[in-house]
Amino acid sequence: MNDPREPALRLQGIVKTFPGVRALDGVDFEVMPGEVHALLGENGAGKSTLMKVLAGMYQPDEGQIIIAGQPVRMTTPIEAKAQGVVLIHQELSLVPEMSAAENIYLGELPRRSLGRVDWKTLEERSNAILTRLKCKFRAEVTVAHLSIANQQMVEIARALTVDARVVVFDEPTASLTDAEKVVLFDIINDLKAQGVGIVYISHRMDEIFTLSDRITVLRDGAYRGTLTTAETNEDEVTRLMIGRSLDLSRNEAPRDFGKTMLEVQKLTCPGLFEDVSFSVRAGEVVGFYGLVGAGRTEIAETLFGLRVPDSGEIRIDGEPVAISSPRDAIAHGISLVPENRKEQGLVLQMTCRDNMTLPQVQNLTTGPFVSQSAELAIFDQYRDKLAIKTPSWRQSAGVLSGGNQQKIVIGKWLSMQPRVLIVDEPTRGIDVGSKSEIHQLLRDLAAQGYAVIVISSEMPEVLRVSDRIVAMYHGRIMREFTIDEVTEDSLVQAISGIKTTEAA
Amino acid sequence: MTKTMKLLLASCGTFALVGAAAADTVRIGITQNNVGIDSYQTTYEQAFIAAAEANPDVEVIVLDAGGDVARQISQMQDLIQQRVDAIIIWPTDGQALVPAVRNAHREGIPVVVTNSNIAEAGMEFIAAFSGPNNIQQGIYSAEMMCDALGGEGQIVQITGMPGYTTAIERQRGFDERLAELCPGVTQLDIQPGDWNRERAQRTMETLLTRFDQIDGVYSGDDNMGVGALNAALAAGRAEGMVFIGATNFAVGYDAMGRGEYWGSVYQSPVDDARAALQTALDVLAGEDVPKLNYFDTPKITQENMHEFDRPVF
Amino acid sequence: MLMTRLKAGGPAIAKQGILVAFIVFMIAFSLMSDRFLSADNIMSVFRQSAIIGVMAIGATIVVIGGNLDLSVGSMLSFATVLVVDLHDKIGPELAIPVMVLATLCLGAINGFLIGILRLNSLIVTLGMLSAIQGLVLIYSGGQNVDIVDQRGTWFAIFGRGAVFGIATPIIIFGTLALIFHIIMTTMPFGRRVHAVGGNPTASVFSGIPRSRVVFMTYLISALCVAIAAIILGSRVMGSQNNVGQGYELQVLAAVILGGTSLLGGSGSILRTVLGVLMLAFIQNGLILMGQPYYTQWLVTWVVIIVAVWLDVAAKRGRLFSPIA
Amino acid sequence: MAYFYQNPALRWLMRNPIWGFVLIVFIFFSLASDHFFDARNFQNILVQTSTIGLIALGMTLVMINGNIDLSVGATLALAAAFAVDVQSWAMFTTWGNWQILPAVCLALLVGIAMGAINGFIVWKTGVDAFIVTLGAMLGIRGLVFVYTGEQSFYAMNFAYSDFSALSVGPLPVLAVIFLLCVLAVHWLLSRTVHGRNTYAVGGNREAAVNAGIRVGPHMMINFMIIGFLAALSGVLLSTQMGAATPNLGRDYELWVITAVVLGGTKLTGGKGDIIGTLGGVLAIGILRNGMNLMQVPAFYVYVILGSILIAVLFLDKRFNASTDGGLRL
Repeated sequence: MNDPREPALRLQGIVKTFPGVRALDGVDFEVMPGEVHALLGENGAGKSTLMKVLAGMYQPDEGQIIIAGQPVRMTTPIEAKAQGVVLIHQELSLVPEMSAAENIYLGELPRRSLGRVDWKTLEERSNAILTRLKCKFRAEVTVAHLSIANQQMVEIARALTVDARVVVFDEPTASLTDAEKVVLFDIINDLKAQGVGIVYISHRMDEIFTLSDRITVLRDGAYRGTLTTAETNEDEVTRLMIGRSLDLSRNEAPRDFGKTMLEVQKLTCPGLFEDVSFSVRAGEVVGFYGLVGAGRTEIAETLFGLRVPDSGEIRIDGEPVAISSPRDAIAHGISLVPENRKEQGLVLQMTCRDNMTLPQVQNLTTGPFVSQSAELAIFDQYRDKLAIKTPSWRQSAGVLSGGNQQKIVIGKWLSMQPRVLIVDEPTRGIDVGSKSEIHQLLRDLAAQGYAVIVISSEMPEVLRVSDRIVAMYHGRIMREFTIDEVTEDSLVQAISGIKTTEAA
Repeated sequence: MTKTMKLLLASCGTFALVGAAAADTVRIGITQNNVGIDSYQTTYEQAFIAAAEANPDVEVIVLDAGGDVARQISQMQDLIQQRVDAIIIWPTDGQALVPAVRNAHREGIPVVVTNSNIAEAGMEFIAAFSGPNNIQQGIYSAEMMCDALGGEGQIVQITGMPGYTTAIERQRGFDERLAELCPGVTQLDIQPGDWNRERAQRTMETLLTRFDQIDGVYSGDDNMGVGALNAALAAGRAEGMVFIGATNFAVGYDAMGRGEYWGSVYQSPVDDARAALQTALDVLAGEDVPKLNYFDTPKITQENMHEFDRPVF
Repeated sequence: MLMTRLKAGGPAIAKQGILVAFIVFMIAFSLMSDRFLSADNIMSVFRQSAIIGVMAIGATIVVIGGNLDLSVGSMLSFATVLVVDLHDKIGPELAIPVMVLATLCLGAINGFLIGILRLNSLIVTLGMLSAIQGLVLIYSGGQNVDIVDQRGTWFAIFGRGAVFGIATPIIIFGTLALIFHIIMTTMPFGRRVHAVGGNPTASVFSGIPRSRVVFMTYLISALCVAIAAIILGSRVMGSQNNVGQGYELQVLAAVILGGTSLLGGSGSILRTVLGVLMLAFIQNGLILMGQPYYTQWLVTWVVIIVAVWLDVAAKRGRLFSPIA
Repeated sequence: MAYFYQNPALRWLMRNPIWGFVLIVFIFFSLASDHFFDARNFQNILVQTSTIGLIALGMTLVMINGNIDLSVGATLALAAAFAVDVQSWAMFTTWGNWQILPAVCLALLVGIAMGAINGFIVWKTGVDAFIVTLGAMLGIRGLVFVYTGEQSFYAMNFAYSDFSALSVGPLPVLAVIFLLCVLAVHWLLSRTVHGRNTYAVGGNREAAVNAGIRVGPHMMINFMIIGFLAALSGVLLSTQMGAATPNLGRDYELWVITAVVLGGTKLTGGKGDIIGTLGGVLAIGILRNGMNLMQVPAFYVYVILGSILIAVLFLDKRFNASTDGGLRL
């Protein structure tokens, strides 16, 4: 099995169609033992489908899966696991009310007679795995009480319960801190050293270039080529992925700000954020940068009337305002594009048009009826403005790609003509092509005089769109930078809680 | 714990009814079938309580099974638990209460069955039965139907809630008597009306569509009978149709007065309740009480209705 | 095998599972009974289904809003007893508004507990089912209520009257169905109910007053119950305390048959009307065929499961559930 | 307050508020009624609770699975009818008291079969269990009426109804059976692989599927367990009556769900346990028994039980404050 010339896993000519869609169109992919093979592609390029084929969740219509030289058929995840193929999901698939140990061995709890669970073995083995992962919690703890990052660790621990031939990591770092990432990379390197083949899926170029040996790119469900990491660069990969090269520059737009639109004074919400003061001017993009849980989203939610602050003042256009509901916020010209599109941004089974006009539907009326023409006018306007790709306004929002979904949400709030637009994680889970479009869009909005707040956990994004950057750590604002003075080092220090008296 | 307060308040109201038991009073527990399902049972309950209050030597515990056999068994257990002197039971089901009655019998608590009788197997465990003869009522209705139709015709029957003793007994009495007395009368269909006027009305509407000629309707009680009458009136087919019911309700009495309703069986819940209490007291007094104490439930028709008071329910 | 792959072409029929089932039943019944398709019978079924139908309109709106209302049966008992009892005490012109207000109050309690306090609707309305039944009995003392002057009162028009030869209950049912269909499909309120039922979180993030919308759905449900009670009270000219017992299940069955998803966010009042009529025709057809009445339950069992199954199958594009 | 959170008994009570409620009504009725605090009354309560209680055990499993079963009342009636009727089948007349055995076995099998039908439909069609069992609730009741022809059956053999009067030590045999089932289902849920998978399927179905748990058969087994327990409950109830009536068990599903929810099981699945369910059924049993003893009029009992259900739901929401940290949705 460890013959270095025999791939641990090979996919040949995989075809998978869904009603109306050819999701995979003859894809070839292989991973050698002891290799980290990155899989790249925009959202909708077919990565997830390919992974589900790998994990036995989908059956390919055509093509072969070859493991250690033998063609195999895997019809369930458990069969895939028996073949040594383990998938670590992007979205956590844990059972919150069960212990970490039970989650690690979910579906394969060690048994004693009469179908009893062998708790002793279960906990010994689980704790051994958690120790190997350098986790600081015990296997007996209930998963619901763990932080997101620790839950991710439980997810990873699952893969280590079997002698895996191939481990697939699907966006494993999405919710990890830098320190946790280091641990994860150590584990991946460990596995690699043991001769396990690793499939690594990520949007983050830096990670891919740090970790991988080879990179395979998919586009539109088709295989676009495999590159050796050491012999390529981000530009080439991006070009392969989106068919053109990408602008990686920092924001250098001319700065010409209007009056202060939003001013926040000593806003406090105990346990979430404290003593937060900042302001945003018309035409300005202020980036909020920090780790997950630093309190940025909570500030946005407070400004949008979804939380009640303990103390502090919010001024719009110089006037102090009381905001106790999203309706108040909307009335004062504040709009929020939330962090989680599917849960907070869209009603997935509603049409694109209906989603877009939702906040103002009661105003788009002729007599008591919703005016179809007024709705369509708005939809058409923002579909064109934001270049939303949808066959028709009747399309339900759930079937669109992530990028187009995000544009619907942005369009929804732009159509409200806000004075202050807050965008939380604008490009989370969105492919590279759409990402730069959205960045450009945010810049354009500022140029049109909107006051924009962008909350992001990605440094390149913050650097690309912001005029000013607010660095947060543990619910407090550590520092504010203008785009000219900020450096990557000082930013990292600020969000890690390291106090610096002066910009480097 | 505001709910506990509510509970306290609710129970305080009933405490007064129990009062402090003096040494020489008798305590009688009653578990009824389903108070509130129709006025008969409610009026019965009120009459029973009134009768008990009129007698200073009697203290009663009034329970309602809500139509649920299992709950009635629980209530029997609870009454035995309280060591009442006698239990009056209006069985939700004649068969299913036999063991519970037997338990009370074994504990030495005399049981009086009221309104609808217990099954044959339980007869040896009861002190007495007091109530109307439901089979006889069915027979009366059959006789009236026969009379009214002159021995020839096509009828439909609307029965009470399926599975309940009263409904079954009345139907049995009616069916058997009709067959033997008037072979010329055919029953086109039998459908349940669940003791519910609206449901009876709906069923009758469909029956009217189904059959071009309906000469008579027998309903398990007047409540349903009036529902059937409503349907026939609305369809313009009430003329010449004979409506016969049982348990004469005020609405049935009034319809009779208007000449729309032919006849029914007069059964007074007040008599029913008083008879039950009296039977229990007689049993406790050690008198020799016959096993079956039927109180009179005469036929009531348009001709003789002036001899009866308008029912209060 | 016919349906294992419901890809192109298939869904169009399967999506109308209820319609297909409806037509199949109509044909079957009309073959087995020559009366079934007579104008009289159809009118009679329409008239009979008005009460359940009016209630089902309100229930559909509650379900589209992502909740359930099991208290409608008790509430119907409450409203009918109240309006009939008050009819002779204060006259119909006062009895109707008083009853409607009182019923709306019950709806408001549901709405407050579920919309504002966000308690689980199944359990709350289950509790209300019991509590309201108690209230009715306490109010009436367990006695039936009757309208004495059944001929003279104009109250008769709602249940017994007719306009241009069409029975008033049918007109009320039809009008309400149309009005609420228009509200749900073309007015801002309808859009908001769909949004709240489809994704409550996203609705709040869109500035929709979620609590108020849910509250309103329960008020509408109570209003529909009150209207159903007027028809019922007028039709029967009296009421028992348990008159609405079990209606909640028939109403729910009709809503489900109409293809409204219990998850909320989708559903249609016109299809609910179809569900109501279907149940009524099954009941009617089986009686016309001389079947014992309980066969309708067996038939309903099969029909509900098959209709919903086809609906679900059409949405996922395959007949059998993919879960192992 | 600090003490409050440290005391393990109180902390346990915070997690199981229903037992606090049981304690309160217990004390209340002990003080308010002369007949309540009495060993015989406790026996009564246990017997009375066993009917709803047995089904509630199964309902806990089904609801932790994220499903629901509305058909239990009808299943109970069907099983009771079989248990009583089969005894009198001609082929068993020579069996003496042993004729009860095939009758009970058949009744239990019928219960399992009804559960299997529900479970199979849920599994294969993917239709929501609420809808599937709502249909079954009507349909199985129809079967009961077809089978019984609207009549009650009664057991000729008094040995059958004598069974319910037996005692094991101080406990009536029905209570013993109930308590044994409580222990068995508790053990099943907390100690066995199937039990743990029950939480997994309800807590995160997709994760369970991905982990190779065969969710369909798993749910079907739980439906069969509740079918079995409903049938057992029906058999035991019929021994108390020596008979079976076609209307038996109407509305039981509502009380069972009420008890299970009072016990802290979530309708959304993934959460709940037998200890809570036991508290839930005892709460209802004690309330009913106590209100009978105190003669609370039946009309008020409806209002009180309904209000308590809503109140407990409200308190539960208060105590187990959600984890969204003050986000006002």
